[in-house]
Amino acid sequence: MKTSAFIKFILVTLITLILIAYFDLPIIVMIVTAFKQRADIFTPVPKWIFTPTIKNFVDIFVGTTTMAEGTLAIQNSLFFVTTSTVIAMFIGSLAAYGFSRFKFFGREDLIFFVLAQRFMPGIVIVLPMFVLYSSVGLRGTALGLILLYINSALPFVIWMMRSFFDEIPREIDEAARLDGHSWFTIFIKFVLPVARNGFLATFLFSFIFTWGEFLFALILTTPESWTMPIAIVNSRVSSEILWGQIAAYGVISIIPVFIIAIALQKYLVRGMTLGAVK
Amino acid sequence: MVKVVLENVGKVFKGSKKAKETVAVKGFTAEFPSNKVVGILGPSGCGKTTTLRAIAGLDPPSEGKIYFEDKDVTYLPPIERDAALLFQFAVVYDNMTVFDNLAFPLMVKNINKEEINKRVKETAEFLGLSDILKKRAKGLPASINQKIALGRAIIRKPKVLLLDEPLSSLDPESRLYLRRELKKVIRSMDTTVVYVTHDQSEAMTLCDKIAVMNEGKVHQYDTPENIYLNPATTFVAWFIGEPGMNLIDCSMEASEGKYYIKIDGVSDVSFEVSKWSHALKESDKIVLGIRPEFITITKTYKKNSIAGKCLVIESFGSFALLDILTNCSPNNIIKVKTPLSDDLPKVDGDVYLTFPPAYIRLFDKKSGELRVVMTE
Amino acid sequence: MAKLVVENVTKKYGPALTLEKISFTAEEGQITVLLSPPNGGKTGICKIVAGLDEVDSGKVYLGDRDITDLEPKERRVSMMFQKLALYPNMNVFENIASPLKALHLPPSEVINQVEAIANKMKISHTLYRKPGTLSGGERQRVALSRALVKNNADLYILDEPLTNLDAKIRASMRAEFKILQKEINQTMLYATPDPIEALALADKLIVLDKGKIIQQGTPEYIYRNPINKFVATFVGYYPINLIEGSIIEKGEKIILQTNLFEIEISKLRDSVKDHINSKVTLGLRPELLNVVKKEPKVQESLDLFYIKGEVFEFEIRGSDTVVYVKINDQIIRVLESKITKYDIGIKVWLQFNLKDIYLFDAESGLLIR
Amino acid sequence: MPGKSRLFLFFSLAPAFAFILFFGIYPFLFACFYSVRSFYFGLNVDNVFTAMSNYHNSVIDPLFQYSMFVTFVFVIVSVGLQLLIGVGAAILFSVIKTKAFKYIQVFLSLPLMMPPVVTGFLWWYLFNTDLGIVNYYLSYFGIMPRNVNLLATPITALASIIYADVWMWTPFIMIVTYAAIQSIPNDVMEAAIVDGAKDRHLIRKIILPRIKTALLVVLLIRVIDAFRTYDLVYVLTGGGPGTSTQVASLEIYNTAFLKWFLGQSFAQALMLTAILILVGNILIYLLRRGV
Repeated sequence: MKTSAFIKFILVTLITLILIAYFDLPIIVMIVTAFKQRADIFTPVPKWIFTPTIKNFVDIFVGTTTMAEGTLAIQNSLFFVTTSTVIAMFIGSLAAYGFSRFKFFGREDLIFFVLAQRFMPGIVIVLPMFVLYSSVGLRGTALGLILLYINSALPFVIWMMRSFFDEIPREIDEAARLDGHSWFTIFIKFVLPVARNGFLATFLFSFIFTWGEFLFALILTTPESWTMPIAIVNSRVSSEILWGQIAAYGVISIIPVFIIAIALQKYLVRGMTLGAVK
Repeated sequence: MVKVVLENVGKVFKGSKKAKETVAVKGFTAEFPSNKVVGILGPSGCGKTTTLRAIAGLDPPSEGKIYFEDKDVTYLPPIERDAALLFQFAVVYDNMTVFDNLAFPLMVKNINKEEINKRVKETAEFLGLSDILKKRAKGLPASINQKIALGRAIIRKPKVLLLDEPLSSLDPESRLYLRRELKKVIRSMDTTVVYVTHDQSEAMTLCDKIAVMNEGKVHQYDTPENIYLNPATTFVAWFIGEPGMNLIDCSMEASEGKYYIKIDGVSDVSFEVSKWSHALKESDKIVLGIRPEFITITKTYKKNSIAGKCLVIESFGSFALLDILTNCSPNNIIKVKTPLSDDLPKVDGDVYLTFPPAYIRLFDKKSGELRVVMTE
Repeated sequence: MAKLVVENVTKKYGPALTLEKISFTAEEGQITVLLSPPNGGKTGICKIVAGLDEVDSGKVYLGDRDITDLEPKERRVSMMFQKLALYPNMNVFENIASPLKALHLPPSEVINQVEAIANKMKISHTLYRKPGTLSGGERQRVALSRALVKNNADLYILDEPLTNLDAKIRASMRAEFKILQKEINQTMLYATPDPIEALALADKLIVLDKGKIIQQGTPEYIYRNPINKFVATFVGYYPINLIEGSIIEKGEKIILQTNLFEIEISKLRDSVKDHINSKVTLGLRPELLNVVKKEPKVQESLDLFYIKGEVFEFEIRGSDTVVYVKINDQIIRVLESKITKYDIGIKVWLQFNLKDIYLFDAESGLLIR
Repeated sequence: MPGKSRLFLFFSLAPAFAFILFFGIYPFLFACFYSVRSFYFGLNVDNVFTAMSNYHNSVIDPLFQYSMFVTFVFVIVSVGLQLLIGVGAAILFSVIKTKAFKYIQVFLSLPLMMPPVVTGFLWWYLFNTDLGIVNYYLSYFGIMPRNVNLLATPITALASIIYADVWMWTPFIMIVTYAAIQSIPNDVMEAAIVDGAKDRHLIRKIILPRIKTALLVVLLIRVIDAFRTYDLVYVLTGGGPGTSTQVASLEIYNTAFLKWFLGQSFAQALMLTAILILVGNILIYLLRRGV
């Protein structure tokens, strides 16, 4: 019995290490590169020991190089993503609550219709919007992108929040109604606080997805409204590839996401499958 | 045919950030004789299932030893114990047919097809499952599911059969039939049965001996009759019976060389206990226990009776359950169970309760242990 | 406090359940108990009266007000839910205070009222804890307090308030509840699936099945005169035993013939005279049967019957024993108010009295006597 | 439903549906309408009804045909590998009964939390001939000469994309599958163990039949997302070398923004949508049948 436990321990450790190495080593390489000086990057043999520097980060923000738009892109991303996620959360939760608590004709079809939106190829939506935005002058504006981001977050928010609301016993609402509260009060004061964790998880997942969005931003933004992903892609055009700064960009863009991921462990599966698997 | 011996078995669940460390079972020592049915009875969370799982080998105990006959099995995996376990909610493998369900324990042992066929047929016949062997085991009624699970347990002729509330999730009708089925199985097999339940009627009906547990401790391990008549602790007294014993605070007084028990708060009622005074002397406080069905109730005063007022009458056709308000402590309501007659008191009417001494049990208040069985 | 009148209420709840023409009255200051097996329609009625579900047709009056189409908060009713529906994010105080806050009472008033009810229900010590940390019994009391704190209510609806409790605690809560009801003296509508609870608590009992009212009356009356086989089986400590048979006339005698036994029931001539030569169902209450182990000599009196059978199974319940006696493949339940053990398969005699038998029409199921 | 409740229901759903109607339905109808016209954006070409010719021209266009082929290869190989590795690892961790997975799952989830563009760049860097550690270590261990540019030949470029995609999405399948296995009632696993089942019986007879549904959901999500893949390919190879890794989304983008022929790009986008709907429905059908 002792030996089999030992073998098991070795086996588990081995597999765990291999998996972590496989999935996290590339990220570690990126982080390491972000702290390397130019000379340490351009070596034929990967250098693991070097003097770290934060010059790459400084360059992005202070703008001593061609990547002067860095600060702006970060600002844009934060603004677009936060605004659209907050609004989508509000609108989406409200709709999810309606779906969860009321039975009405055609409800199931409507819910399915909402889900179908999630799987619509982005290119089908963005090309017509490109034409429309061009004609009404919304192309390159914050408003145009935020509206589209709200829309693309909505199906996810509605499905996630509905699955959380469905878990809250209906009797809570009924009791509050008998106590004499209005529907809106019940939603805000009685139901949302109970779904607090789910709300937070949905918010953060929604944030992550919008944060990494590329296609819409690529087609609909102008340099003034570039988001982080677009700024990163466009930095490649310059004559010399600034690996260090790109890596620093990458590190900055994954920081919020990593914090969120660690905070969200419990909801990981649910967020990734729209609540289909808990 | 093995006896199961538990030696000082204890189980502690390690604490984590959220949950504190909990002691589920402590110092469980008992011998479960072979070919007998032993019950482990207690309220939910008392440690009975933990004990059963330790015997099955699913979670080894954190201390103590478990023997099957003379073999120490404390840390053996379930496969090597030859014990079968039936869960509260019948487990059927619902992606398989009933036949495959029954065959599963044999199939995993690589027994040849003919032998499997033969034994599945036998078992199905025995339990009355022959007609549905080819059906998929999904969506069958709970009672059939439990039969299938029972079939899976007995098909490999285990030495020890462990039952974890197998009947409690069934409706009364199927419970009756499955209980008979169980008895049939138990009688036809050479097996030691451990039956875990929170339902005292199941335990009293099925078991040769019962271990009553609460909060991880065994309070009494005895025959059903003794548990009902002479509960070893106040917990057993309260827990067994529907409703359980009335427990009333008393004190002992000496007068003219004789010893008497007096009920606190009631001045004129006393019982002579000189015969047992030595057993009671160490206790500063005594609890008198008496079952509701043994109390005599009258509308007129009788000597040595407790006066009270009838608060509630719950009538059940052939008998009634009365809540009588008295001056007794700690709980001033005494429950009385009496046959229905035209002579029943009215609600709010005055009544008098007489305790026949032969049915009085005296407990130590502090430890809760039984001290005296008053027999005349 | 007001009288509740439900008039011809009809409501379809999906394929499994439709409330059909429900009419009843809950008198002022009484407990009216709705009793039905699970999914029999009692929760639907509670919700309709509370205003959580709408009627398809029919009217609901409370006192002299027609409340059929009012919002729940306009009805002056209070309800306790089977699942308790405590607000998990609020502490006990906030839970109980919720109905008062909706009335926009001044804070000092809210505090006074909440503390008063908490004292009465013995939960003062839990006021600042979250419901999740309370025991089952305490949670029950909090829910009850929240329902009772609304003292402007005309009607208190309690939907299976004890169902989720442990059997041991349920029995003691039952008595406590009865005492409480006497004290507050309000109109109450109480739903339960448990006939024992219903018999113990009801001033008026309404028996429902599959969305229809089967019988209403006092508990004693319904117990003694069940209108049909369903009520006889359902309302009682144990289900009644039903035996198929027919009534025939042999010369002067009237005989009840079943495939288990034949008994003479000439004395019941008056009540059964319309049913001679027709099929009937005999009902025997388990608590009115006895098991005799020794063979009886001759029939001691004409009204006492002995039927031979064998013990199929028995079951000890508290201080009672349920004996299952098998006669010609039919199993008859007998409740004995003592603990007795039986050997399976031994011969016994079932003893019962002529005056204790029920007869139902086999087809319609209605009580003959 | 009483008036106030009806009103609340309306106001709860209205904003969300206003969005979905405008940003979901309008573009779709717009695309349908112009997919049958010779619609060039900003170019001086007559915008006239051309019936199905946009569709017809797309179908016979070897570039579009090839892009669909590449997309299918990508979806099948990539999702197939992800399933194999992901499910395998999840089962392994479940069977050896270790809590380790719970603790490392957050580290495993990092790749799929990263913005896809960053992932693309990261792998572009790692596959770089001169600086990337992939080439360095592969040649260090003698598997491949140092100076091979993996992203420069059609086969290795596609393989590199697939490799990056597998890296990114395998954790998703692993984590979901593991959760699905954990949600199998303990009773069932324990009953099987007490019945004497060995690991292979547990996997074949208990675990696999019970995670089928979850696997199908995962497959549905993955397949549809893989069909739409855009960003990773855009950054990693840009469709090259030549057009060898030009997946459908990229091809449609090029039709729109290189040729400015929006009419045809709509037709292509709608055909991609049709394929998605078809594949999605097949999977949903399997799901509903409760395989």
